[in-house]
Amino acid sequence: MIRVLYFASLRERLDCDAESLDAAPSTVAALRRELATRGAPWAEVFASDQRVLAAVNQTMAGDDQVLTDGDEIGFFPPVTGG
Amino acid sequence: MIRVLYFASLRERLDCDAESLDAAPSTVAALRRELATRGAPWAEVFASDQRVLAAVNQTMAGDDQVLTDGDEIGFFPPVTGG
Amino acid sequence: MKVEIRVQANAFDPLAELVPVHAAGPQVGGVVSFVGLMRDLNQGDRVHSMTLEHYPGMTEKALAAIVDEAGQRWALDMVRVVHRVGEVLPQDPIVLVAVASAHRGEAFRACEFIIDYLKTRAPFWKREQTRDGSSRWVEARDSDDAAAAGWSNGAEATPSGSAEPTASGEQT
Amino acid sequence: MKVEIRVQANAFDPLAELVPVHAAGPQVGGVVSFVGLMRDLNQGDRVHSMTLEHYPGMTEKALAAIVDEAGQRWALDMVRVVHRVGEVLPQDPIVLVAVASAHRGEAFRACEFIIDYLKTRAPFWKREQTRDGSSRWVEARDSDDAAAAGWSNGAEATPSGSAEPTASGEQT
Repeated sequence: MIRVLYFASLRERLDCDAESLDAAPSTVAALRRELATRGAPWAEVFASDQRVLAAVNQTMAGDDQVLTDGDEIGFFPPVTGG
Repeated sequence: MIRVLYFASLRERLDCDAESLDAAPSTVAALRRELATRGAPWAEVFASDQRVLAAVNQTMAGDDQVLTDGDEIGFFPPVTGG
Repeated sequence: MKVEIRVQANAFDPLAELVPVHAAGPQVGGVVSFVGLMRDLNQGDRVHSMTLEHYPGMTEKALAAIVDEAGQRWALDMVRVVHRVGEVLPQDPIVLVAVASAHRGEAFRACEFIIDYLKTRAPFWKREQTRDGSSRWVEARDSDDAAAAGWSNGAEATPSGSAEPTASGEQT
Repeated sequence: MKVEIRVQANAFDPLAELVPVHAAGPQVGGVVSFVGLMRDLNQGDRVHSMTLEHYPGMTEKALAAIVDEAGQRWALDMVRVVHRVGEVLPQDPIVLVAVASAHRGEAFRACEFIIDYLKTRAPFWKREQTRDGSSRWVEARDSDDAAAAGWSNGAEATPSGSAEPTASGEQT
């Protein structure tokens, strides 16, 4: 099982702040592809031209990062703090 | 008449904080040469290899700055504030 | 290097936060601080308030990593970072970065490095409420990316990409 | 640009000085400040106290010219410079430079420019009293000249010459 969190504008567009998935896709990229198959609004949010950042276990992660059971994955737009 | 002020280590070495001179030398360089003719410690302080800064009327001035009657000239070592 | 990092919903007083940084010890020659304040104008609209969201846990971890990297690049005695979350009002302090060092150049470099990296790597997001009642997420700015990228080549000098005008009412 | 410049024999509280800079207005997005503190060590000797001499009249004029030049280079809302003269003790604040601007990059540039120029162009001189009872004038440092020279080519980026170690007990 993996835990997936959505923040800020993503959370609002997807109307979802967190969910658990039974099976962990192999990588962050695979997870993005899986989420994009859900149809609107997921397809738009996870379309390849969208800038959606990912973190794995609370550290910024690239698309090729391997996922393992128990991971926490966060998706969010570019940050605007400070 | 011109007014000449000495600051910090210069004031101490010359044992003089201010004086008035009746005739204004033509330039800052001419004033330096005139002061250097006074013998020790003046000659050493105003020797050409010493870094003595000058201000005319409270603005930093180069050696070629022309002096006129009534000017206030300050001589001092490199600054160390802040 | 003494470090304190806080992310909090309560308002903070940047001056009170500076007290321990100014008293960091007799070896400290200079303290450089940055305080980011909420501006009341964005893209021509009056901004009534702003809500800051963050990613609890990751935010603190990201800030600690940024401060740690600054401590590896420069000799620092104390670093303090405080960041508001939740609702903030115009002129409220949003962020404080304070750095104490023996030498001023290192304090300046480290302070600007931390705020530049915070703005591009720490998971905070701003949503602003304009005075006409509408609400929108603040867009990330290319100038912030440029400012952060300027540090990534290991250069000790600051990036020069952060001086262009911005239409954003968020503090800069 | 609102400017306040003070040279004073009395101690000052850098935090109190920052209050009006932080309240400079709703257009201000960032405040960058530098506080220079007296260190207690110079060239291996414990420094008991330091006496700051200045050139009354010229000092204020020089500081005004430096701040004016900063205001021409960058868009600033408020600048405050306070400098002690007379006797100061370890950990006493010697100088404060605070800059408020709409944009943080400009506030950082201006604040560092002002302190770099102050250290090479404003007529102040430090004499330090070591704990063994001797007394000496502090020597000007090449690194300060290098830092100031870095600004003279009109570059917007900061000079990188100010990070080398110093043996000086004066604040950096």
